[in-house]
Amino acid sequence: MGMFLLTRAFYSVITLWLLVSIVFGLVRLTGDPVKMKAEAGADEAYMQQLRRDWGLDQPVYRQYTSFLGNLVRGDFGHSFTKSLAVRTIYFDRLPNSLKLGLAAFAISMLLGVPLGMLSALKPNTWLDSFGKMFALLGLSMPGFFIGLVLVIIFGVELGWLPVLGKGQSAFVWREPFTWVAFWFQDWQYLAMPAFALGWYFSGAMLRITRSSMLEVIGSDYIKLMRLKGIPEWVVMAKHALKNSLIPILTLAGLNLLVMINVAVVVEVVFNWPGVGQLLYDALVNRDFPMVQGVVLMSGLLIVVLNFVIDVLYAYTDPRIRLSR
Amino acid sequence: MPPLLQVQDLKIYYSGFRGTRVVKAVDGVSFSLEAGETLGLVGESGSGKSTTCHAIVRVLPPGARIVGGSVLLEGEELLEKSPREIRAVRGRRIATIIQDPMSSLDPLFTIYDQVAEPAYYHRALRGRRLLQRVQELLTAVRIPSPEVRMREFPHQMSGGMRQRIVGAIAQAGGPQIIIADEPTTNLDVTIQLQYLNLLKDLQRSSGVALIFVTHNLGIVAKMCDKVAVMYAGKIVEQQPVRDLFYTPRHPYTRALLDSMPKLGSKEPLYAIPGQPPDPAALPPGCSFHPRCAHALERCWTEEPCEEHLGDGRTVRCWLPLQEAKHA
Amino acid sequence: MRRGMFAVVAVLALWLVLIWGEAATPAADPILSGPLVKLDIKDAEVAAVRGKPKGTLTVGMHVALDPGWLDPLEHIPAITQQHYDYLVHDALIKPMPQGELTYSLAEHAEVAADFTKAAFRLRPGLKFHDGHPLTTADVKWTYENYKGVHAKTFHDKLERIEIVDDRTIIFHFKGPFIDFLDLYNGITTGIGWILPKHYYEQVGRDGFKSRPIGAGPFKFVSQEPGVQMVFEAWEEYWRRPPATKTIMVRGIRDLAARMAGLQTGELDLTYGMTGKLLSRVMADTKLRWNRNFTSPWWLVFPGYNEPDSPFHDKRVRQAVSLAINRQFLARQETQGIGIPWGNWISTEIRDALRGDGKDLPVPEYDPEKAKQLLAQAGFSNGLDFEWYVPFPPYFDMGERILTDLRAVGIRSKMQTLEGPVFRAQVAQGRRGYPGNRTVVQNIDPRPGGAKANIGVYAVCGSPSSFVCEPRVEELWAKHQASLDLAERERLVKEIQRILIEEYYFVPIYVNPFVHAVGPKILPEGDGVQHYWDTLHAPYPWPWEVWEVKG
Amino acid sequence: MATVTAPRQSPDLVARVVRRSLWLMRELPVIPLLVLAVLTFVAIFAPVLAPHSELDPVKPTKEQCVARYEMANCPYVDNIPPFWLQHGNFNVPLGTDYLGRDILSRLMYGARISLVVALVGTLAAGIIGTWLGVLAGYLGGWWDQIIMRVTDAWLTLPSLVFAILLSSVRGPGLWNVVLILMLVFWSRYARIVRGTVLGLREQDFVKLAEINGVKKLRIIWRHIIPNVMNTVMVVFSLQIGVAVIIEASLSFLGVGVPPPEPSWGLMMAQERESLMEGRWWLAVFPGVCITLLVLSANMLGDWLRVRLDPQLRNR
Repeated sequence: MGMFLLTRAFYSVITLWLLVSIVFGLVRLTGDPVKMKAEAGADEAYMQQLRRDWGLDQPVYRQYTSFLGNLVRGDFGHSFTKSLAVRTIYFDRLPNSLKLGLAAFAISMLLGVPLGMLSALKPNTWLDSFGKMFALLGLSMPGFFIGLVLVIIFGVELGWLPVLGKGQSAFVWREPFTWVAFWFQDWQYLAMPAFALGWYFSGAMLRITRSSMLEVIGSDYIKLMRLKGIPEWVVMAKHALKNSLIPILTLAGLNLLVMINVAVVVEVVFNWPGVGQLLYDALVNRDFPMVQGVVLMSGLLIVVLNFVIDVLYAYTDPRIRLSR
Repeated sequence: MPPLLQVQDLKIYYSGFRGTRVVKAVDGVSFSLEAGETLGLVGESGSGKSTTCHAIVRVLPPGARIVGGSVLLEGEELLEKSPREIRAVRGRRIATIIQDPMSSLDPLFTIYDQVAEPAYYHRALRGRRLLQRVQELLTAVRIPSPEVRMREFPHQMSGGMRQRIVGAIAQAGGPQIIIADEPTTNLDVTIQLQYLNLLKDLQRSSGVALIFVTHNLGIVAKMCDKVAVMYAGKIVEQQPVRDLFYTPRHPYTRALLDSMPKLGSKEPLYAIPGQPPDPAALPPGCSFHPRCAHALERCWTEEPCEEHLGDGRTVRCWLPLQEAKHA
Repeated sequence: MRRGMFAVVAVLALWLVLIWGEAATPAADPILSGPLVKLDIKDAEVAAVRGKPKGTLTVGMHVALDPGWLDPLEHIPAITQQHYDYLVHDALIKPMPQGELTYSLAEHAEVAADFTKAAFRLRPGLKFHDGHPLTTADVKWTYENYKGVHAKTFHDKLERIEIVDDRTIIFHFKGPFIDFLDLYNGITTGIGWILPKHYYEQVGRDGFKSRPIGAGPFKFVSQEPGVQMVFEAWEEYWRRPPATKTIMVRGIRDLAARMAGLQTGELDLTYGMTGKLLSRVMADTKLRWNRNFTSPWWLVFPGYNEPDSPFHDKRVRQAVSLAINRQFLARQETQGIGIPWGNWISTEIRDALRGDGKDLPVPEYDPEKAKQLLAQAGFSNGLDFEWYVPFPPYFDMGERILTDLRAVGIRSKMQTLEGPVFRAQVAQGRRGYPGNRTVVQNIDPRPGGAKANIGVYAVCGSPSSFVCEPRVEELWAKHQASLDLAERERLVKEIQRILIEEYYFVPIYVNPFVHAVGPKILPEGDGVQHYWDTLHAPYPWPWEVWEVKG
Repeated sequence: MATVTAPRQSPDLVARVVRRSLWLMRELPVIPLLVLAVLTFVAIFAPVLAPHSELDPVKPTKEQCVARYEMANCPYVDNIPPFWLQHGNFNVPLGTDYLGRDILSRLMYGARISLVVALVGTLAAGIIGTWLGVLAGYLGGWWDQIIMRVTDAWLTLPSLVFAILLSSVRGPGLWNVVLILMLVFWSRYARIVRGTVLGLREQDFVKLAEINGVKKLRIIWRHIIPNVMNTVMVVFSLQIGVAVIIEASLSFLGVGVPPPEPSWGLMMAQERESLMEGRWWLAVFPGVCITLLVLSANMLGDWLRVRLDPQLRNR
């Protein structure tokens, strides 16, 4: 197993390095970021000074190496438009995204997994058709469309739910008393964006649950379990679930990360001040250090998660755990 | 006293999603089984053998429905039992061994877990006694050093060992009947033999009845007391094993016997002409007529009835072979 | 009755004394020797009665909030930053409702007649939010450490800074610095806003941006970068204690969301309400709204002077102007309150020509003539240009104009850019737009007189030059050389006339930057409009006068 | 017991054709195919079918002008509701937008944009990704390592984020969106195709060709490519829906197809504010179009997957 993990770790590092390089290259392709800071009447001297401040007067390879060096030290640079360290802004926004992401994740799991299991247990019934349609619709409707429809119905027509941002509660790192309260306040703001985001992912969860459950249920050992006369719920809860859990959890983990880090469209539609909106703002404002920072953080988390999944996989599956 | 197991006119149909396509997988199957007896169920793949077996304990794939008939276990109707009651039959009174030893054990649980389950649920054994029972069972199926091996996982076992463990699982609930669904198909020949001997020994010591599903007539000859031959969802012939081999009455049985390789013979093997029928599109009349050397005009249009020849022998043919001597 | 009379007389007397006292103070001792420029700087109104601040004002900004706005040392040229300058910081002199130049931290200012020296005397007893005294050392430090827009001009022209005492400071310049007060005047640049030297040096750039302090009427409380900032009244502010206890600024770019916030009472004040929802603002009886004319919209043709540009031909530029149905456009986009206008510089600006027919005619709408002109210019089948680039976020207006242009056969597609990107491209002038088949729609309420707009957009030497014409250059050179204010005015007006008559700039209508306030804002009724009295200001500063229901 | 079934006669041709087509109907996903066919038809023949121009306002009558603006002459009348609502009329069945343009015509031309972008983008991605996947899987070794590591890094970025990032490099424009889709999606093909090729490489017919000294390129062309086509088809059909959504999202966010082109996503973005005014249809119609298109593509994709490659799970 050691060898297996070592290879995976090595691959993860290579993947990260490639990701960093791709993002760095793409961002350099967009031209001189200093020009984005200038406005009508700004003189060349001012821009030269900015260029020096941000180290953009260096040759590209020097910029690249110092960029890598800074990343290793956890320094993502300074935002152009928000003037603070990218890291600071990212972590200020992260709790908002976590709140939305976790709520949407809960919705996607609570809807997707049980419905998927039911569909798998009763294939080709009306329940299965309903599940299929629910999943397909979720996967086929763009997030902003679901969002707008929700806003029309619950925000404008019925006036039940606010459509404006995340409410007053905020998570402030400097003030520990907000650390707990934040999660329990302003749920009315959370409801629509969480559902709009959750539906798409519950569709994906439903499908993967259904297909991996079907695969397991169709297997000989589940058949034998039944022939042994073990209560059905034991068969399902103990054997079928444990065996189909790996693909479900893998997808769930990835979904969670995507929901937290890059729920761009839904956060924009609902003015949710999370990481996704931060990324969108940064992109349309050509705030490239910020873009780099957010994209790399999400990439980093995904690579780390993939690695963790490999490790967990190795541990849960005795076939890998007990090999060398 | 009623026989241990009596299956009467059992019919199982598969239907497509909207009930559009009906496949008659099992169509009017009847047989009976006494305690300690071994019944062989023979036929090509797709002839409905496995479906029949699974229908007895009502474990059917989605889409399959039992549309008629009855299954009596010591006079009790199994088809009318509630799901809860039928579960108490499975493993406890009728155990099943299925085809593939490589995939019929859950890879994520230890051997102990899986062998213990039937004893836990059906015999209510707990703690030390459960442990003891599992050790006994594993010893009985000749697993070396069971106390060590039962802590291991399926992938650490050889194929033969896994199949013996499946046998142990079948024994664990102390059943009256064991249905063995082609238990040796995927094993090497030598291991096959060992395994069959083991099963025979177990049967002798516990007096359990066996339903032995196979397409290998050699195994039938060795293991069974009587044989039912299935073709396209129907039992076309049923006889005690000796009679079947010497006086087959149905042309299909005859053809099967002819296609067995014989020791020392240099003649080319006989092959049954044509393809096994597509269960979704069975020919009208006798299902076997397109491949039958003796087919009559009648065989094309009318289906033969089951003809009882006494002593539990039956045949389904318009023109049963008369005392045809088997070479 | 008699008692009432007596009271009136007493109040009158008190008022006279106050006036006398106010008038008496500016006649202070001169700082500089020698002849001085006659300055028109208004006096500050210091409140006699000190009330208690109460209530919360929630402001919905139409742009994402930038913590950098809290640091005037790195001032960008966007007027949005002044929103925060006026909250947290204070300047020696700054635009106020009384006039474009008004005394704030300084009580007296002088500029030598040869424009080589400027001197200020601070008010006595000034403090920062943390209680640390504000002295001329802070003024000097702010000047020397300023890095924002125009920093080079300030540093190049400076010879030395002389601190006479804690309250008196003299700037010595290497040569005449005619624009000094225009630029130092707490607007356009950040150098006039005085920062606490001791605190800034202690916490550094990032520390200051995340927790700034200053000498302004409101103390910074907290911020979520890009999302919201919270400020609290500083009762010791020298002019008066702010009337509002808490000001919360939230960044909400989406117009519909700002509208919803106003209607539910989550927001009390929003800007930029023109467009699809204006009629809804007007229809809502709970809301009060008003236009706040900033500046005219104008179109410009980067690269028009290159011979292969379709806009090289004056007739094509004229056809563009003729194709725009300004009346209908203003009706659709602003419910008819935008005023079709014939000049591209706002009439509030010094030396600007009026575009309502007095100085320059209102441009006419004549699509038939536009088609004829196009045909004469060789585009009888119409013409396609590459991009139409509207000022963000006025994309609907851009598409309306594009549709008008299509009707006469001038076709294109629209490039929607976010604020900073758009402004950055404009800043590069003609070089910001590759090719010469682009039309840019811009607006620039730039204080500092009409010369400021011309100097930025219409002369060859500017980094943001869109127009480069020998005739204009000649007049501009004369203007720059002249020290005679009347001649300068005449030259500036002549340049404006050329720019419009040659269709280098195509003006559209004066933008009514509509704001709306909710029911919480005092006083009731239309009295709220006095908050917008400051000249050239799209935003309603000073903030300390804002009153809300508690 | 055995009943006599119908006699075996040769059934007449008509009945057979009917039966056969009924069987096909059961098997084919009829509704999705129908929707796709209609949308494709509309997209191709939009200039003929559309009642009005998609870019120019509908010329109003004098009465309309007077009723709406109290003017005798106006260039257009905005925000006419659909025909079933008050003030609606059949000249503009689904009403007009804020610029007086016919919504039905814009939706029709919008189908063009969505389909062209999605099809061309996915196809180009498919060609590149398939080749890279085949090279990685068949040649193995360093080729495999390099291609797959790049693919992994590529797949780390969620597709929408990557698309937005690329769009800020390329700027808006229809063909830029196509390019972006190509650049984003090739990696998905590469990963899956490589897996299939690894299996194929071990198969006898490939081994046989290798033993007989057939050139590698020829093996790839004759044996590998035809055998991965099923997989590619399935991925292709499933990616189309995603591509449509990405295009709509980019346009919605203002970094995709530029105005005044009638992209569905853009139409929704432009009419967000109209929701507040109660004109829900302006944003809902394009949304329904997107959903219908993606839903049909996904259903077709599911059907293909079951048909062609049951092993391929949710990708």
